Amino acid sequence: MASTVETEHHAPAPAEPVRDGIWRRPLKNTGLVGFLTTVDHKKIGIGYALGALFFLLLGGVEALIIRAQLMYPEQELISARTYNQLFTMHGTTMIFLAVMPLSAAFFNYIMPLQIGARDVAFPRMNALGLWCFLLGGVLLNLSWFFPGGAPAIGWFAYAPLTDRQYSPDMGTDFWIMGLQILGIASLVGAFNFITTIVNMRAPGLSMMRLPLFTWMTLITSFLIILAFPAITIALVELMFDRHFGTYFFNVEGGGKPILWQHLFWIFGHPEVYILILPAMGIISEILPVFSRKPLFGYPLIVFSGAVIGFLGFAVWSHHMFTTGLGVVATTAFAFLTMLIAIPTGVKIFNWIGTMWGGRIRFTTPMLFSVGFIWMFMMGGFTGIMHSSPPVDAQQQDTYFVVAHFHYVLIGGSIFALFAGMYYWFPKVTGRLMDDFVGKIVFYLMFVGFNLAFFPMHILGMTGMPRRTHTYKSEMGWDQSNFWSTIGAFILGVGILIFVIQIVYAYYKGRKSPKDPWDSRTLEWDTDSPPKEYNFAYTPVIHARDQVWEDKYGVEAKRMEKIAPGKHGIHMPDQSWWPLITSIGLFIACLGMVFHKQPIPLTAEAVFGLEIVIFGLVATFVGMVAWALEGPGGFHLHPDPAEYADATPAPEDGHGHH
Amino acid sequence: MSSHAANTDDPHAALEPLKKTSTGIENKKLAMWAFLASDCMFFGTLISTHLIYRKVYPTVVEPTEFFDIELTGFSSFILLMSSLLMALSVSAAHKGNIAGMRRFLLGTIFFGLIFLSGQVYEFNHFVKDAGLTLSSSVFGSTFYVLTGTHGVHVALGVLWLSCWTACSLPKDWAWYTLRGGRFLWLPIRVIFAPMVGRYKHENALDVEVAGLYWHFVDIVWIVIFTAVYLVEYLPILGF
Amino acid sequence: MRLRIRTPFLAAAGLAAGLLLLTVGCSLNIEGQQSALDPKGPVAKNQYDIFMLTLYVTTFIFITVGGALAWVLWKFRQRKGDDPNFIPPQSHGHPMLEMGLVIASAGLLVIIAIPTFGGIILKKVVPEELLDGAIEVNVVGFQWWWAFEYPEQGFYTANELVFPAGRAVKINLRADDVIHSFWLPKLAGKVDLIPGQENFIWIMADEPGYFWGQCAEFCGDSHAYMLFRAIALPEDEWEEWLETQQRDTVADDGSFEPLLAREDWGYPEDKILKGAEVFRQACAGCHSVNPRIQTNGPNLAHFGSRTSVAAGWYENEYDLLYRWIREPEKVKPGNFMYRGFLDRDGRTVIMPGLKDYDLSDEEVHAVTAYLYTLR
Amino acid sequence: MATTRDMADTQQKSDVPDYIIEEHKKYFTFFNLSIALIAITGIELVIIYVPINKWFVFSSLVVLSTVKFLGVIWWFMHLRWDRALCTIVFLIGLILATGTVTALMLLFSRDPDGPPEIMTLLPPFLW
Repeated sequence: MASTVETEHHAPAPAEPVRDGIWRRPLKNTGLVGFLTTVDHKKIGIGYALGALFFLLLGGVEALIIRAQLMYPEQELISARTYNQLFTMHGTTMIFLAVMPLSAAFFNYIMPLQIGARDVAFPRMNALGLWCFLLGGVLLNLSWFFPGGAPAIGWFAYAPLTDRQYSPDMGTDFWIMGLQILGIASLVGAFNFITTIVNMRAPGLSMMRLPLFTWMTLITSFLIILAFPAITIALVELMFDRHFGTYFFNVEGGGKPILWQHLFWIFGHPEVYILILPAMGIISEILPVFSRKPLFGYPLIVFSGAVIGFLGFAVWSHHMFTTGLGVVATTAFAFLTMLIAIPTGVKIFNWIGTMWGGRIRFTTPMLFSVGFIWMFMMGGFTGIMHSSPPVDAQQQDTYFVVAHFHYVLIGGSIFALFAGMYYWFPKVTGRLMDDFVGKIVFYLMFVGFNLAFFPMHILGMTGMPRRTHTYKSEMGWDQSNFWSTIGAFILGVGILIFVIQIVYAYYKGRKSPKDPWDSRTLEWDTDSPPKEYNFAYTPVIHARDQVWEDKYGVEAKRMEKIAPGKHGIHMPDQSWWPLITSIGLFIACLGMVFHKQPIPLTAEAVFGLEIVIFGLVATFVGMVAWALEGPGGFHLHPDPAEYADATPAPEDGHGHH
Repeated sequence: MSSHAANTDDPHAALEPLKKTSTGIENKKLAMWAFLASDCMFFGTLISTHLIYRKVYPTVVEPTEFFDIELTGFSSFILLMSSLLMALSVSAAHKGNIAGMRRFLLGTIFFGLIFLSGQVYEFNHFVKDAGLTLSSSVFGSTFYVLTGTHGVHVALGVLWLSCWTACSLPKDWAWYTLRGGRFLWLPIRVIFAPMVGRYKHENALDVEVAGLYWHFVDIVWIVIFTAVYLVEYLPILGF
Repeated sequence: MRLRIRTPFLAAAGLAAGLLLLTVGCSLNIEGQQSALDPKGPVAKNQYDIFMLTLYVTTFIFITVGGALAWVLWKFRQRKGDDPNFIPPQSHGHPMLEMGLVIASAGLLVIIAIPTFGGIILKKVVPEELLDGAIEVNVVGFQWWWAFEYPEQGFYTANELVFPAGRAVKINLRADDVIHSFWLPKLAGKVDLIPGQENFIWIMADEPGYFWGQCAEFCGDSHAYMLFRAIALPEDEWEEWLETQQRDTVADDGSFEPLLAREDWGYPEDKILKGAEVFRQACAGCHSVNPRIQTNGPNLAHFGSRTSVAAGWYENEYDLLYRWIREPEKVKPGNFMYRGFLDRDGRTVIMPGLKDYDLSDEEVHAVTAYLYTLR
Repeated sequence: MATTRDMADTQQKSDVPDYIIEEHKKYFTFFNLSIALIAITGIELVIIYVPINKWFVFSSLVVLSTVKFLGVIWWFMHLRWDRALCTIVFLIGLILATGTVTALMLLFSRDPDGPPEIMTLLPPFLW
């Protein structure tokens, strides 16, 4: 019997896509259906980017309302509750819906190109990640429209404020379940990226030849798979506390609220590196290109990235120096935290070393990158300051900390992500963004950012606590707050111009050649924008900065190209099931939010777990259908002109998939 | 290197194209190991929650009064045996012995179900006789959520392996050979009927990956068995 | 016609100068009510010193590393007329230099680490020489006010911490509902008040003084309004204060009539007596006026001698106090004085609030005046 | 494992591929392993009732469970035969999880108001 099965399997691959599974597989790869069923890492990357930019603007508007409220003392622009909701949603949105997905957009779009892969290892899982991210964002923001409104618990959601007794409304449940879906999105993405980077590198592309951005993608993915379980479990425990009467964090039953802080920061601290390491990767790509020099001390930068990631799991309690930890624990966590300054410093030294002796061109991506180094350095210094618990005792939960992490996350992550967007925009769209407008955006953002956040150092040291919706004039904080608000609006104008510019450039920008910056890494060797199959040939890598070597290096280090075999290039099929599975999860999570809650429009009906079960069944059906459908696949035959200089494929080989 | 890959008489060779990755490890297997690394943190967090509360409140409940260590020991035995069958099943799958693989898979599922029944019985006993519920004490909260999460893992594993068992049935498998009430079999048929006859030798990898998951659930139980059950019998310990 | 920024450095320098000026302008204000840069006690002083040390160290790094960065950007920039195809030497790294910088930065961290350890211990442990004469206070955080208990004397007060200058105050911190954080920036860095756990902090004021403090951990709707005041008194005034605080302020016959001599009431007698009646009906359920009893609202014995109301948000003036009682929901959204206490499910009311009493303007005036007779 | 070798030696038919022989060898490994695992479980069940030093019993439990754990991942889960990278990936998670559990256990004390036990070894001013 086995042999019968075998011969069936080895039937020649059909030229047409396989129409298998419960539903017919979608074939149309344009329009709405094409987008909803796509498994192409590039389209998924663009989906992530658009979603993330939308949420960046949303979170930005929330921030501007916050700053407007704080512009003058004792203002009553918004209520205390609204303010608390705004800062909760601002933090959650920026971390989970803006910076992480924007990084994920680069992981998706750029990383497979950098390693010469046709797609990621599990294309449909990749689509699932995108849909979970978008639906998670929707779920979180749906809370605004239900009684009680958005959560007002802070992005850290310290128990027991999240207990039903203190936050009876559904907002907290929206927050819990929204984060669970977003966690799934991050996790499936991370498993996918790890497998892709480790397993799907082009021939010759050894780990120590990987572009730095790909390395940071790998380390970030490991951080995600190891950090997110902690928050997942903490959220499950909190959900049980709120819905099923357990006592994990409830003092009356013997629960310890401090446990929530530990579990949260076991996740939360690596999360900080999840936000910053991709940015460091982007910077490490851009600096060499515009200095026309290779990265200085590549092995050490890779190694320090790994060390930062590893140490990130050993320092979580430095967020809790004021919670009454013992002297030994405090000291240990303080010294471990200080250690992190060393690998971080290494990176800065090496970035300067990269530019040293180079030929620096100040294009927009380069300006953002240099701005990143300055701002990140500032954020690092304040980080060193509150790694010392006595200093932190004054700074914890004040605007000093707000200044610190905005220097790291805006001056750091956002600046780097903007650098990345300016840098890779020509690759993604085939069009250039205007350099002059780009510089205006940079200077507006740079000035606005510093004006908004530098005074916060002083506010913090002069005693202004975070998360307060107003303050008294006697405190002497009026002036700094005023200027800070002005700065925030300048920063907002900068970002607005950026959005206009990116839309304009998409339609009207100048056409870009495939390598407009004279770059160094593999993604610049394919078309702009890349074809569906990324590379018409299989690249065989012989050097770290392969594209640079091709242009300026010695003959021995030139890239070899292998033409596709006679079957053409194998491509995965599109699928509805990732979308359906994620909708099932969405329904299940929504059902958990509605559990035993009076829902508008259903005045009398109160749901138990019916909706959750329905959603889980839908998820299960989606997964089974997904598995039965199989990866499918079809073959494309690129125009031979695209691989004119390639050597023919060996007859029996499948080529590099 | 893969000149014999085209030799279709050799079922082992059918797996060769899957191994054409940079590391020689199949994508699915690597992703599963990464998932298991991640799952270590899941259960690590749950187990720490339980142990922390046991340590902080060592005398609030006396679990040994209602624990039935013989039953739990038997459950451990069952899971270990199921792991053996799973390993044999993967081995059979790699040899291309589909019938053998299916037999061992059925055995694994059977043992998994026994384990689950044991857990249901145990929970029932704790709730009814010992009055231990989710909200009776923080011990109840941590105990049920920890062992319950493990139980859900086992149940998902049973479901997963059932799918592969159904897939491994021959295409001409006659459902009427299964005796039983129509209503019992109907949902099972609806779910599993589309899978019948789909197993191909290249799916040996999928069975192996499902097996990795199953073994992991087993080793989590090894830890839970010691950390949650056995140490309770050492009264002087507060860890 | 396109404008081109040819001299990014000039622009950057101008920017830097402008920001610097603005920064200097803003930082002139370091002596605010809650400034940690203006320490008045040994703990805050120690923390300030370590902060300044980290500031010096990081400024040193900023000047050296930042200087190197600025120099590199200036020196190696592509100038007008440079050959655009110039390829600089492709150097890949310099391991010895990199290791040297790693070791140097580790050395700088050691400079910070040593006093850090001393600071950690100082915050936790009252130095031996200060133990003599130290007093003890228990602080309990509530949404959104503070209860202060003087266990050695056995009385309670609220929202104003009074202690003798020049003596250490050992403070035990507990919370009743959610997490709060006790912070008196001029005297010591913060320590959290966490339900189900007791924390410790000690403070000392070198000189008599009046200090502002604030809750520093987000604790719900009115977190921003959870302030308090701390008053360090000279020794003789402290003794006097202690004695006053332990006196009863109202008659113990249940009439809530003030014990203060009638000629000192300062308001018409019938107004005060009416106020006492309103207080008995609407307020006494939560507010104790007996200094030895703590109920679930702030203790109001000797309220008349306090300097602030509404947990330090308002100065203790008639109009502000009137407003606080008249429309508490507007002054502090979500407060329990207005909406009452809820059960664990967050829905059932177990103790009514002012919204259920519907006091008239006249009654509020009466109770406001009455409160000033509690001295 | 004489049996295994005997079987391999007596394989006369040249058309039996190597991987079949490999899988046959694994059968014996798996059986032996499962017997060992059950034996260890039995020992664990008995040892908790033996009236000897409880810390010794506790340490034995930890060691025995670790042996079981490693046995399953090493043989049942094929790490023995797979590439080292699988082991490395899993160990990253396992080590971090173990470290986190340990650190958490040290951070929480049995007495809610007291120091963690490990700190009782240190001078009191450090608590």
